[in-house]
Amino acid sequence: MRRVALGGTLAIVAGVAVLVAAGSRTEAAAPQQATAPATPVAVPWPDEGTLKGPKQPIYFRHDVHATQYQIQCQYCHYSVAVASEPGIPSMQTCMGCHLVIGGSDTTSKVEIKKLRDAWNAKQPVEWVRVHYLARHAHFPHQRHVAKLGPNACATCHGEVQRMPQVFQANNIRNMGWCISCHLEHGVSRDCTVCHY
Amino acid sequence: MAGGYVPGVLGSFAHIDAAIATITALRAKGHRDLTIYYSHPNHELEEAAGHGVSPVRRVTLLAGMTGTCAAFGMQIWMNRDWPLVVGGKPPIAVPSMVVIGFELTVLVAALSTLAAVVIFSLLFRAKGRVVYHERFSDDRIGVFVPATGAQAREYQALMQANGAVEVQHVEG
Amino acid sequence: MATSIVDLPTGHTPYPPITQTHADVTRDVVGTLSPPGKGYLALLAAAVACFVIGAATFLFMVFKGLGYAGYQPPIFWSVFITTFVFWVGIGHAGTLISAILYLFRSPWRTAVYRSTEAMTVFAVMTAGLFPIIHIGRQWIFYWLLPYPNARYLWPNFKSPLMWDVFAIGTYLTVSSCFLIFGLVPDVAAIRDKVTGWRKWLYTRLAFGWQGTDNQWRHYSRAYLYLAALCAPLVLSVHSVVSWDFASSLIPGWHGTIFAPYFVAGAIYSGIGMVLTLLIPLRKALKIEHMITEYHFDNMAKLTLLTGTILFYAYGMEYFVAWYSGNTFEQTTFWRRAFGPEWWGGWTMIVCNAFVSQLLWFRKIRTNLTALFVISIFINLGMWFERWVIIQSLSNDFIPYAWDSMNPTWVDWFIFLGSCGWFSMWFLLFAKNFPIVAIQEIKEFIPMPRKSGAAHGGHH
Amino acid sequence: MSESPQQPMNRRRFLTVVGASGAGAAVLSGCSTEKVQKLVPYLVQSEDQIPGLATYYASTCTECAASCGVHVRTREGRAIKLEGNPDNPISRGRLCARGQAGLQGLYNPDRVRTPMRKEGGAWKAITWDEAIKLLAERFGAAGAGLRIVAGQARGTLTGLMNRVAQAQGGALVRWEAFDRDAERAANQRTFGRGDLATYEFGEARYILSVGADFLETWGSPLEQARGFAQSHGFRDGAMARHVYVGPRMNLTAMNADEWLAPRPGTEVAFVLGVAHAVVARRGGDPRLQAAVATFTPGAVAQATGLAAADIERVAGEFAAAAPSLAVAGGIGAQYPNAVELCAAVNLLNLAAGNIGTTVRFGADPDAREGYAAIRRLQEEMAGGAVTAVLFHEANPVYALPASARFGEALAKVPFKVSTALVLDETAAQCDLLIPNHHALERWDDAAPRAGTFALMQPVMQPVFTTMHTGDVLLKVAQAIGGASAAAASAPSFEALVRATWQQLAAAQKAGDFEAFWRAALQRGGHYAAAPVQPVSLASAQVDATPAALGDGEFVFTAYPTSMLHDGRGTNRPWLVENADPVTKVTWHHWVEVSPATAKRLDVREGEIVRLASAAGTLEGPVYVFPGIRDDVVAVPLGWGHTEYGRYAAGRGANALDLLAAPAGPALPYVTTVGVTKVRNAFRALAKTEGNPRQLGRHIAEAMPLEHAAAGYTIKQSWEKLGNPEHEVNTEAELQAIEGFEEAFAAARELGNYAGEQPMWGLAVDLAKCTGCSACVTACYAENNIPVVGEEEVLRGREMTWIRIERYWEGGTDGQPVEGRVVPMMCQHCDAAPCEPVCPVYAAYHTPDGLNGQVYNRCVGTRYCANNCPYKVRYFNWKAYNWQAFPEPLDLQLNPDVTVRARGVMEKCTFCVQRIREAQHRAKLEGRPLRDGEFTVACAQACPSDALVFGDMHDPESRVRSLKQSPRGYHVLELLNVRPAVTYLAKVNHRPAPAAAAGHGAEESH
Repeated sequence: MRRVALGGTLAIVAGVAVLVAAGSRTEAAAPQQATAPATPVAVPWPDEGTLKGPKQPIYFRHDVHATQYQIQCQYCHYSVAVASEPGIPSMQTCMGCHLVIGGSDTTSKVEIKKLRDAWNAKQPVEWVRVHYLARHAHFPHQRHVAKLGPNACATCHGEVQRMPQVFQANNIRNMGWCISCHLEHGVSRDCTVCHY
Repeated sequence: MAGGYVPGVLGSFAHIDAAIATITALRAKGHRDLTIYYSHPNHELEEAAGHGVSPVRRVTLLAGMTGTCAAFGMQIWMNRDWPLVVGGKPPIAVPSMVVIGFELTVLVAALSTLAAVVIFSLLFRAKGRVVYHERFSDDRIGVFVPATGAQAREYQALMQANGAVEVQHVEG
Repeated sequence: MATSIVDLPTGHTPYPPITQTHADVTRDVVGTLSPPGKGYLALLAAAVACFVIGAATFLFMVFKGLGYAGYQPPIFWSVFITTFVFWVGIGHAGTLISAILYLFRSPWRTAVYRSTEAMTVFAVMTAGLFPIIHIGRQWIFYWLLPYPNARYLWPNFKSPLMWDVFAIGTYLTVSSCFLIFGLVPDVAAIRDKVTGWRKWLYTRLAFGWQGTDNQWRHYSRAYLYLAALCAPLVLSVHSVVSWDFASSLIPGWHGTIFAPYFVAGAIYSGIGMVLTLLIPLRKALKIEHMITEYHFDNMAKLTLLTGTILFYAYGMEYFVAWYSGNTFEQTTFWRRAFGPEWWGGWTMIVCNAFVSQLLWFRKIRTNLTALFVISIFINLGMWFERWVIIQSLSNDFIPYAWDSMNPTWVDWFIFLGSCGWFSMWFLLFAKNFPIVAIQEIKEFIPMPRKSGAAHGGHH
Repeated sequence: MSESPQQPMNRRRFLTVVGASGAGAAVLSGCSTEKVQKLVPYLVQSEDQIPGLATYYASTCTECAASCGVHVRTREGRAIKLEGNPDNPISRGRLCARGQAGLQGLYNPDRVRTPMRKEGGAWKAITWDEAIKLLAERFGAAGAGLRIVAGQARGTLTGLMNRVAQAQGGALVRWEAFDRDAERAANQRTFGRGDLATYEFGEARYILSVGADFLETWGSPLEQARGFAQSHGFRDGAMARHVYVGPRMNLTAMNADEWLAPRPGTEVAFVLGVAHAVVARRGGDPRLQAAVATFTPGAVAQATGLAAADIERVAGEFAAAAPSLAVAGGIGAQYPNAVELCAAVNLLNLAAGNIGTTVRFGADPDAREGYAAIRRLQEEMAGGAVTAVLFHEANPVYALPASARFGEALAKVPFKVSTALVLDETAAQCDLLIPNHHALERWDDAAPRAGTFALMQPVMQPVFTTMHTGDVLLKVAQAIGGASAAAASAPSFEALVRATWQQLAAAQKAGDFEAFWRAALQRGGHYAAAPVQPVSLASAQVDATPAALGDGEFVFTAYPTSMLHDGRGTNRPWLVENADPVTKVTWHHWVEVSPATAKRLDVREGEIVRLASAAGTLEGPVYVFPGIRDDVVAVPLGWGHTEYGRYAAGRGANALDLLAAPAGPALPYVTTVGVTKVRNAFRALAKTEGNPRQLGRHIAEAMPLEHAAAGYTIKQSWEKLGNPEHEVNTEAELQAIEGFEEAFAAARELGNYAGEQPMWGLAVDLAKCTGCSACVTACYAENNIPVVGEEEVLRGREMTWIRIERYWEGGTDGQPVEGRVVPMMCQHCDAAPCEPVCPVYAAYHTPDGLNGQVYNRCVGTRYCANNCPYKVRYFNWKAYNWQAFPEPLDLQLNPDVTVRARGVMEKCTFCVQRIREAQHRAKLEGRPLRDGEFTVACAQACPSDALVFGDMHDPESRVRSLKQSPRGYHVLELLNVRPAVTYLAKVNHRPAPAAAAGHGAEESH
């Protein structure tokens, strides 16, 4: 009889234990790295929609620009170190190179032509936005770059320089993603640091 | 009577003293495996059946204590996990935990008590299927004693002697 | 087989004679489950209709915004919380009668406790809806539960509202367990009487109950402990609800008297609702001989007691306001009595404090018509008590922000819906489950003996 | 309106211009799921626009004639906030409510989006080429019949208009509602010069205002408010005394130490009475002495109905004070004899020796006639002499009394053009609309006064396909050719402006023009000292006979409010919902009657009365108002638009309808009326006020000057005034207070709370605060606060994070009525009652001492709001975020602040977004935050510098020193909630009326 009572109690204790243990960081997703091809040429060319991430009006290849031609992120995303917004390159910036660079092969020629046409038509290209937070979360890029260094982009964006087409490598819209990193670096996770 | 029942004798009584007399007699013969049916709690019958106090009470107590600990544990741990100051109170403010402590105590205790009843009722009942009669939930008292052969016939006689309204001999 | 008067333990009021056999009891109670008549169906239809109206209104509000209800800052709570407290209060009589009176071995509870307990559960079910109805973003109400989430956030256990979540949750769970637990042997009894689909249904609901000595042994113990656990719950739940108000600093809310005052009020309103329901019910179900004047007399006494406590509490509130010399309290109570909303305050005082005093007279206590009318007043009065308490918000610390309450159709339709929801469940219960506890009534009827000597083995 | 061929600036095209991801701001709110978002790059990156960082441009406010300098805060190419320009001598970095609301003129959803032509009574969108072609024909043909009506515009554009008009033989008519014609005429008479003086309120030790609402609409309100705060705000033991004389208590009077209400129209006698005392003391020009000789206190008392003692006292004090200042000429007290009144005040200032010290001439180069001119135009039009007319920033059809019959006369003009941004009453009668750029979209300049040259530059792409009126005129002139072409030849108006400034540069002896120009652009203009010109008495002639007002039972005065001005503010939701500072009414006009009169007429608040004058009738809901004479009724101006957009049209009635428009230098705003109650008619007033009395709760504290000077604390002063002792704490309470300190310290050691943290706090000096409500509008603009509309205000649901509470003191049993104001915003309590009751930690305390409100966590239990003793939490009862910002108003939204969703609680955050921005900047520059490096929106706007924000842990900070002032107190201190906001008690010249302590219920209502 005692044994039975004990058994019953143990069952309950177990239940409670689960409840408490449940609090432990089950969802603290570790930053998964972008699984992008190692070399730029290894991808379908042009994109037949087989790639991850939204299809862009122009098949702009971060891997070609950032890896093959070694262009720094901040060359185009010029305000990332000074402002909360990273900024996207003006058409002028694109044309700065592509006035002269017309593309190596037919497909790239096609894509670059799209750009030039847009420029001549004075119609900016409407890129599909890949990374964005809810409006109630404020993410000051400059502070993060200042703390983690200029090559910190990959921490959240994944290895964009290896992506033929940009996709969301990490679930940055999950608050847990931010918090786990803030805990890691021992920086404040006070609510009004981001939410106001 | 379909098979599969525990063989024995089932007596159905309209009078409580008759039932009790039978039970006492059978217990005197060393039977601890009687099954007694009655439609509502009745102390005389409970005494006659001669059980000790139900172990449910221990479960209730332990479960209650567990509930209290769980409640305080949960609150303290969660308050430490992400400490936020409200109204200038310290994150871990014990007085504010009392209410939830109490509520969880009751909740866990109550639910475990129910669970215990189910478990025990299953644990300590006679092995096998014991024959039952619908009037036991109405106004009859049933006494079943597992027995076979001669013994069964003897008990049959005993019950009739004690004034059973109806006696039924169940073969295996 | 006729038996004479039961001999009760000394010190108890004599129990009216039951000239019935166990078989009669079973038969009568099963009789209440006979197929419903037109009247019943009409009532049920009405209840469902009200509920549908309320539900529709609620959906409208969810999509269009709380603003369509009559909120008027600084009154940030209004009819919804009023009604919430109203129903929680009603959900007290049941457990009081079934648990506390059980522990006190008060004999008159047996006939009425099943129905009151059912009422309790349904009232709490109704009340439980309102915290969800009244919040601004109903679709994330579950954020109030301490569940592990992607944000690593936990709720604030210092908030009285969290206490509420746990108190109401526990109360609902435990009281429904208590109800179901008590039902099991009765359901078994019915199972053995009926046929067809009901047989099938009640067989499942009886959980294999046979009433063996072993089952009874654990059952009666467990029932005792459940009762013991429920007893403090009755007192705690409404205390916690009262702390939703008392732990704030609004003048008119911030009072130490609140917990006892609320509990008394809750029981008062609970019994009030019991009377409102039982008086017609016993006629409809033809169980007058089981629920007799004797029971109503006792319930009326309980009403008188709690009503008098309320009387005292009201007086004390005003006294403290005056005696404290606190200008905020004084202004609030002054306006409660003579302000623009004086009528609310007076309705509450008349219906609760004064009307209940009529019950000093036995004539009134045993006159069911009178009791019924009084019970209506009680329900009204207790709803207004909560209304008046909420109204303390309308004139708190900053005079510049003062405003008055002003409900709209949304408030009223949702209130109506809650009544429909409650009645719906109660009606369904009354027709499908024994509204009187068979096994406990039987306890009062001594088993027949060969010797014939009526030797009741009770207590 | 149909779409224009040049397709107006819709959101999409707007983005293509401004680009950048932040654009569109935080319109998506709370936890709404977001659709596919587009990133639209700039075509060409403008070097001064960095996404995520605000860019400031200097410009000039055009909301009233004062022409304050402003800084325009832009984000991603959108102007999102107007702030004062610190370099500008007029605004000195502050900005009033009307100025702030300029943005809602820019983004007003009712703006005329394209040029339009009326064909068969219907408006049809046309192209600019068509419009200019049409203008050229008709103006060319107009010849001498051409009139250009220009409002406040002054500077290059006025010059251009003048030339264009005259080239045709036509004329430029300059008229501005509330133009100070009476003063001009009086100055002409007294000093022989028709320009306006400027007044140094900051230096005056005694201010006597006769009907001049210098804190609201008269003159240069912002500048005057600053000056008033300087002299009248309590500073090192002294403060000036301010007496207001007029029939009703307006905001200016409410801030006076004494309000005198002589019989309406007899103010002249009163002023001369004061002058009499001054002359008696100081002598002066014999003509002067002769003019005032007969005005002994007795005689004046006879004439004005004031007590001789009061007159003698005031006169004596005025004479004793040096320098003193007397001003007159406010619209609310503009009687038929307004000129006499202003002349009398001139004499008084002359006698008191204020001319040249507090009253300075030579600052206003711009002598002109206003009312007379527009009246002449009306006659010419009625006579058919006008063949074409252009209205620029002028709306005479609305702003002149109906009895002036301007509209009917206008109908006779064959070709009528308006440059109005929003279709107003005058534009509605026109044949052609050529919408001008908004001031923030265009090049322009102004010369508000000698020495101050204000510049306007486009800070963003035009929101709609509008065109600069200057450019239009240039094009038209060229198209006409001949004299016109010669008179107005420039490639563009911008070039014209530059040309003007080249001359200016030359005149200012600036060497390099480019440098001069760049400096001007950066500083918003060129600011040089203007020499004070000496003036001498030309004539001391004054006629003191009381104004003939008419034979109605009540004197009626129509007065402008600080929000709506002459009605041009009524299409700005921020101004319409920002409660009138005195009456606290929003969204509708009202009829002010005194309590006694209300009793006599048997009317209660909200009941409708009909006012009937010789000129017309007007109905309106009664507002019972202790600040008005029993024989006077008053109605605010600015309501009763028939056009002018969704917010203004059809709201209330126009008080001008009761006025006559007689010949004369100035339009009188006072007449007499009969008042009758309209049976069974009622209209609830959307007041933001619950109970007008503070019931002795020590919310808005005041102390006598002597006590303040002696350095008493509030409590000491309170007891010195013979009141029962202030709240005393018992032993237990004191222990609890100590205990709190420890608990709070302990609490701060966990997690984010450990270590050194700033502690943000705010100090509010009630001795300076005038209740002007500029802070309220600033808060609306900064924090994306929605305007909820009349119905919601009636339910008390306005969202004003900061509100100005106005409490009446006295007014009963012979005590003078005193209005006290107290700005009420979230107090960010250390022991905040709102925090512990939130079940989800949406309200909690941040490490830097803020009372954080996390919108996206809020589930909306609203317990926090219930438990807030200050009632400063506001709930989104409906989807205000969708209702309140019709396109393109949403372009104004501050991208740094979440727009709150339906069902969440919100409140003052101490502009946490500004705090964080400053912290980011400091961190990047690797330095600590400096005190005063940034401030909160309300403090930044406050014209009288009554609010000071800063870090209370910083021993050097200004806020900390202010908090230690003996006048400092916390509202509802007895609750021990530890507010971070400290109020500094108002200082009175007379002992404060003993506020009824204890049981105050009978006072309530």
